Amino acid sequence: MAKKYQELAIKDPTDFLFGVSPYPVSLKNGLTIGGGKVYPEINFTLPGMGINPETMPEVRDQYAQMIGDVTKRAAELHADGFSVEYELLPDLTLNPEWGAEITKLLREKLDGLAQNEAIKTCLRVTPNDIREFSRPPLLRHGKFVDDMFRCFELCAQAGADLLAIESTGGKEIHDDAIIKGDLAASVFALGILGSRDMKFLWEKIVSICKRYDVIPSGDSACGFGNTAMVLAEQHYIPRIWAALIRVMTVPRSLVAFEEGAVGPNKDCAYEGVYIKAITGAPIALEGAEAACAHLSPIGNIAKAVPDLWSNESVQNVKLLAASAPTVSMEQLIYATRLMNKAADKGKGSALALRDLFIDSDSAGDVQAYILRPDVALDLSRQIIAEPTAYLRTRKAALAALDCFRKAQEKREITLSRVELRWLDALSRQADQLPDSEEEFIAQMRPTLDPAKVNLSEYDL
Amino acid sequence: MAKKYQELAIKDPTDFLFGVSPYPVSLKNGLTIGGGKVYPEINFTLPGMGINPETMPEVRDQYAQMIGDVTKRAAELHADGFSVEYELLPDLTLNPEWGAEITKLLREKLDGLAQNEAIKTCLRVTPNDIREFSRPPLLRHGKFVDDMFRCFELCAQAGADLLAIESTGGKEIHDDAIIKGDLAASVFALGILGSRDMKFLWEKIVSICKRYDVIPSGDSACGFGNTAMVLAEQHYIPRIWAALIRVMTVPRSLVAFEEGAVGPNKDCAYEGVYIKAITGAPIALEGAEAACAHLSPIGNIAKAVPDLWSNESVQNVKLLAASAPTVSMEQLIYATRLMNKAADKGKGSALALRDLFIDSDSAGDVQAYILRPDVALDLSRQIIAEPTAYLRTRKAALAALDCFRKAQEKREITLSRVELRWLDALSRQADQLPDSEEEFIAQMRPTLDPAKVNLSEYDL
Amino acid sequence: MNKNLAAIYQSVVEGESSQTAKKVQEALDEGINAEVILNEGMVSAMSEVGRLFEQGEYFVPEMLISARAMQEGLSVLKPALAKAEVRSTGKVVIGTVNGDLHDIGKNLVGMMLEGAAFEVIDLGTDVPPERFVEAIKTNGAQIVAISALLTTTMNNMKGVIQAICAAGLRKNVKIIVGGAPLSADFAQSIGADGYSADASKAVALAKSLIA
Amino acid sequence: MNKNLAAIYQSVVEGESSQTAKKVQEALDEGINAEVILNEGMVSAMSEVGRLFEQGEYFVPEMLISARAMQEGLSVLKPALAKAEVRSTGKVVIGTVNGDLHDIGKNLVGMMLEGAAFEVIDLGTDVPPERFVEAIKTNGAQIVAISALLTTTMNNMKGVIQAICAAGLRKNVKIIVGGAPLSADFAQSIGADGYSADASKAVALAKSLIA
Ligand code: B12
Ligand code: B12
Ligand code: SF4
Ligand code: SF4
Ligand SMILES: [Zn+2]
Ligand SMILES: [Zn+2]
Ligand SMILES: [Zn+2]
Repeated sequence: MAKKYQELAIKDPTDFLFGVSPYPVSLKNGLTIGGGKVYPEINFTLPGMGINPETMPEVRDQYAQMIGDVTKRAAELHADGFSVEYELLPDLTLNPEWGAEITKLLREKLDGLAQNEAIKTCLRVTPNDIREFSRPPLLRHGKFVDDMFRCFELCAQAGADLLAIESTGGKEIHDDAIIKGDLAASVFALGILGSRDMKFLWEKIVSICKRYDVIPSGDSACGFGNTAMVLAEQHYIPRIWAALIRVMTVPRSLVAFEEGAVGPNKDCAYEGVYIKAITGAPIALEGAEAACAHLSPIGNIAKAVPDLWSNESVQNVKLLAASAPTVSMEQLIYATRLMNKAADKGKGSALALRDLFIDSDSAGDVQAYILRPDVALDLSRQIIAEPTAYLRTRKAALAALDCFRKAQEKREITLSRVELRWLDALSRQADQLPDSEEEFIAQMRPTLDPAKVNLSEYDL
Repeated sequence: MAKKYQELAIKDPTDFLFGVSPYPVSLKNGLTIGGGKVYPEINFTLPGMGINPETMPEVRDQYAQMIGDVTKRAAELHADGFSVEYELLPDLTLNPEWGAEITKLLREKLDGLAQNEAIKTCLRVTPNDIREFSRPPLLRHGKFVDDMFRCFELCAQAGADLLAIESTGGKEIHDDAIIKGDLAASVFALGILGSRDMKFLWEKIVSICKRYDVIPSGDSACGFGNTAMVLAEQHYIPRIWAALIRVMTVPRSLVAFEEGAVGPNKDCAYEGVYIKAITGAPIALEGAEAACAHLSPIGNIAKAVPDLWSNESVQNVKLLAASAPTVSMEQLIYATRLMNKAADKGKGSALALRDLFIDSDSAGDVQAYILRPDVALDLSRQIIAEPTAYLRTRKAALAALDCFRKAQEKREITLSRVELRWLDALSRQADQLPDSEEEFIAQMRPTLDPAKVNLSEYDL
Repeated sequence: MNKNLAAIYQSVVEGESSQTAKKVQEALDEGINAEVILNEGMVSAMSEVGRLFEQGEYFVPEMLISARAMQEGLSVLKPALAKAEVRSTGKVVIGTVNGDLHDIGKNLVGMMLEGAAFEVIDLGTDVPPERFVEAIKTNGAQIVAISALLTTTMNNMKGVIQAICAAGLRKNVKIIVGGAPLSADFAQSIGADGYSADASKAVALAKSLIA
Repeated sequence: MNKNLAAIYQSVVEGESSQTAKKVQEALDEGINAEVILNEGMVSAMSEVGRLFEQGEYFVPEMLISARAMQEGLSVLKPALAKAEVRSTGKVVIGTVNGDLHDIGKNLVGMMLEGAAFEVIDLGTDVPPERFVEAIKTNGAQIVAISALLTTTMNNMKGVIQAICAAGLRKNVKIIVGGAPLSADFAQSIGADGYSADASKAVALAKSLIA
């Protein structure tokens, strides 16, 4: 039963703050996310090694060691709660029993911790979107689809508190769109293909969650927005183009919430800032402490409004002090302690710290600028004023481009000559997007390579 | 010409703040440390590999890659200045030509950066105290002493801006003292042996610095204070004992400044907080962003008063995003940007952020408590009221123990039953320390094993 | 420089394909030698594009547009070039290792290699060892380029190299590898001939290996 | 429990050496069997100390004091024990690898092994491979424990293992390694039999290897 978001859950920038969200999420054990505190969300992954029947004992050992290390450090530093994200690796989703086995192992360790140390924890499990192992992706049937959903079910049974995914519908044409600077193709991938696939996918995920009494948390547009950010960071595409793509991912990721997701949204989904403004759901985010997983121009500003604060991911290698996951855990605890200490002193103090986070980055990069709470509120308002995913995505593009231009005029950001050239070029492309979705689809159809994308998977 | 510190350079806790010190240090290129901004200080080291004539080409490649990576990232994130600490590995001091060759390589890269990107940098070079390769250590003559000083000279010539060391005089008996909880032996190692060796050593280092127009920066009591902290972190010794040792390292490390060091003091020297209060010299410190090198209970509070902010060290391994040194660089830039943004908004804003750093950790661990600016000022005042290193060290012990007791009464910290038992036991030991240095030496003499320590190396 | 040659050069740099085709035809009509058109008009334009990219003036999208202009020009030029026999720098088989679907990095490497006049055979993602072996045989490639982005698939590169050895092709090809979790050390440990951290360096590497 | 045995037990737990010596003598005078005094009075007291340490009630300094009390008691007991022939759990040669002066971790491992009734031969720091080999030969050790704290010395452990192999002693001993920059993977890669991340686990490891 699709919800429709027509007004913002957060209206005033001074209510837009780390640790508090209008609709907090409470777990069975009483841990509340978005209810006043920011908790760490720790992620970890295997070091260089394969996953197969022979290595599975070692895979288990690795996960047991990692969860052991991070829970030990959390207890030593008196953490009062934290979340663990277990983001599966493809082989663990391709073999759902393996994925579930590791879920169970993590669950048991966290339950032990709750007993011995009275630390409340949350376990987020994120199976992979393995549907793209068939090319063009088969999104609605076939072995990969079946295994993926079975993986969700088994992991729910094995003890996940939250389920999440980073789904990739539409990505089969979006990668090229990024690389070519093709705005229309990006809008088509996000506003038409991705959004339709999200609807299909999240209906299913939400029903699985209902069946097993697990929380449907959210879906990151990582394959779109972060791919662009990483490419911009390597100077392959303009930063302004990556920023624009980020804003355009909002309507797509919102679909999960329309279908029943409630948060906390995924860490790597920077569009979460907009999702929080629109839905009021709590969100995870990541920044400086996630540099281990990707470099970014938004290390501090991402701390402005999260409810969980994550390291994205780190492989289990030994650093000089301890294992890399232990090091990440310690860093996340210090980062969140600071925020919570500010909140303890009152809202004024929290807002002052938030503003330091914002001012640290927002003028330096347009990708940081669009994460400013006031900017996100303004753009979110314009986006949800539109009725459909396509029109919202088109509006996201137009409004963001307009916003960049004004920000440059107000000298809130400084775009280089080259970036300004791109601003003009992208605006020209955006202005040509038609009002009518049908017209747009008809325009796009002939440009698509059937070897790459199968439109019937999107009811087209 | 020994200086004598008899009053505090910083008297008021509200003048005790990150980024500003009464006596800033300016480099030839104009970079000023302690003049209003906190700069990152990045450290890095080799991954698992040996150093010998065959591997030297690879060693060079490694350092070239690391300095290349971190300077690239600093430029991309628009850092406006930073310091690099090159802490030698023993083989690089044992072969001073190798140590100097790497210094030169780093210098050239930093000079290139200054030209191309107008980023001002600082190169701190820290040869090793290799005198302990002879057991008992030969501190004043012999091949190791000669090579060590030659290494200082060659590195100065090769382009160091700052010279530093983490010297170990007295450590040959202090390790045991830590492990046994033997306060008298610790006072003897720090207040008598260590301080005497520092006087000898720093006279020499300062004269080398004068000769080559390089800045003598400081000497960390890492082998004493951090060894204890790491052991406390592993539950081998009580935290209160580690905190006490930290305070007792102050008179020893102060000797470098009496002999002419001017800062910025070494990153791992947490006694630097006291050194800054007493001497007014800028200091480097490290915390959450140095978790890669050692876990600690002081990740945030260490941010209260530094002038350089360091990652301590990280080996050149690949993380998911980039090399570990690149990741550290990014993290340090975000951490310092936040502090500098607060400073830009005025002293009130900087003090508010400083207080959040303090409140984050100070109640949770007595080792954090003693880094509180007000506590450090109070204890520093009592320490320098005494005339000699021995009496200062004894006073450090008495005053710190008294301070712990009062803090517990005021409920500013919460010592466990076991820690309180230790507080009493340590106090009993401290109360027995005689007024007279000669008497104390006479008491200690028979307890010392001549196979471990050679008193004649200390003019005893 | 001849007016038409200059126009070709500029149209490639600016990515105006139709202009390129037109001017190439005019130059041919004018009687300019096909190889001169190729080298002075187009190849040198593409190196200018590379320079603009390194300088931050161009991004990948602009490079792609210039590359297309060059293609258009080439198709006009081809007949005239037929006998002159233009040699490619070398043949490269490229792919992402089995189990891994990340391909953007690999695509960029492929694109840059093409820009440097390598002939690139792209096997796509999730490529099993046999397909690499087969492609080397069919195409007589001198270089195999393998990409992996996951810590759980990077070890599969070893399998590819073993398959190449087993097929007796190891001495025919140079093997280069890349992807975020890799390092030069790792590359050496699995027996690859080279590693590079980004696409531009990959081109230099490929060139140096077959020099 | 016998009053004297109880007093011995308590004096060891509380680390009152002179009391231990005195009570051991009284127990002997009372005619209690030496092995009973050893096991019920002292060895069980040391395991209580171990438990208190694991619980956070004791730190290393307290453990050392209890260990000394046990030593004092033992010296009184020794003559009576002579014929009973108390076997040590095993012989361990321990040292920090050449080039490395860090010894605190190694010392703690040695201490804990002694606590678990291993006989420990400590070679100190900066120990060249030959000295390890020699010590194995002279002492007939079953276990060699090697420590390294530097990334530049961890590889020297391989040299020690090679020297042990070269001396034909590899099958006589189990080799365990540790130190901050190491990992289980690394230990395996250099051919060690075991790795542990801390001193308590090192004891369990040593026991399991010679069980
Ligand atoms: C974009 C991205 C995706 C996209 C991929 C889009 C695509 N078509 O490729 C999507 C969303 C689909 C995706 C999926 C997944 N991803 Co992903 N992804 C990334 C991300 C953010 C960027 C990769 C990228 O494209 N970079 C840009 C390109 C230009 O850089 P590059 O790939 O490094 O390539 C350059 C060099 O390495 C080199 N190079 C590359 N190949 C070669 C080859 C040769 C021969 C040479 C010489 C050089 C060379 O040159 C290139 C150009 O300069 C990385 C993060 C990161 N830090 O890398 C994670 C990352 C690789 N992904 C990760 C994960 C976990 C996944 C998923 C399992 C997530 C999930 N929950 O489903 C799936 C797995 C899919 C699969 N089966 O492979 C993890 C890997 C963790 C691990 N254990 O290894 C990473 C590290 C992110 C993280 N969590 O930290 N991902
Ligand atoms: C204390 C210390 C020192 C003291 C050493 C005191 C001593 N007598 O040992 C002093 C100050 C002298 C020192 C000197 C140096 N150090 Co130091 N040191 C440390 C520090 C802070 C703690 C080490 C320690 O004692 N830990 C406490 C013990 C209990 O833990 P542990 O050693 O890990 O041991 C435990 C386990 O590992 C295990 N274990 C250990 N050995 C074994 C063996 C076996 C068989 C088993 C089963 C288990 C096992 O059990 C132990 C108990 O639980 C570490 C930081 C760190 N994170 O480890 C740096 C560190 C190791 N040092 C470092 C450096 C660089 C140096 C110097 C070069 C510094 C300088 N500028 O001079 C010199 C080199 C001296 C030399 N030639 O070896 C670096 C190493 C970097 C690198 N590339 O490898 C580190 C990592 C610090 C950093 N910068 O990040 N150091
Ligand atoms: S980059 Fe991070 S967030 Fe994005 S898909 Fe990969 S793992 Fe997920
Ligand atoms: S621990 Fe850090 S600071 Fe201390 S001696 Fe070693 S390297 Fe230096
Ligand atoms: Zn993530
Ligand atoms: Zn240090
Ligand atoms: Zn350091």
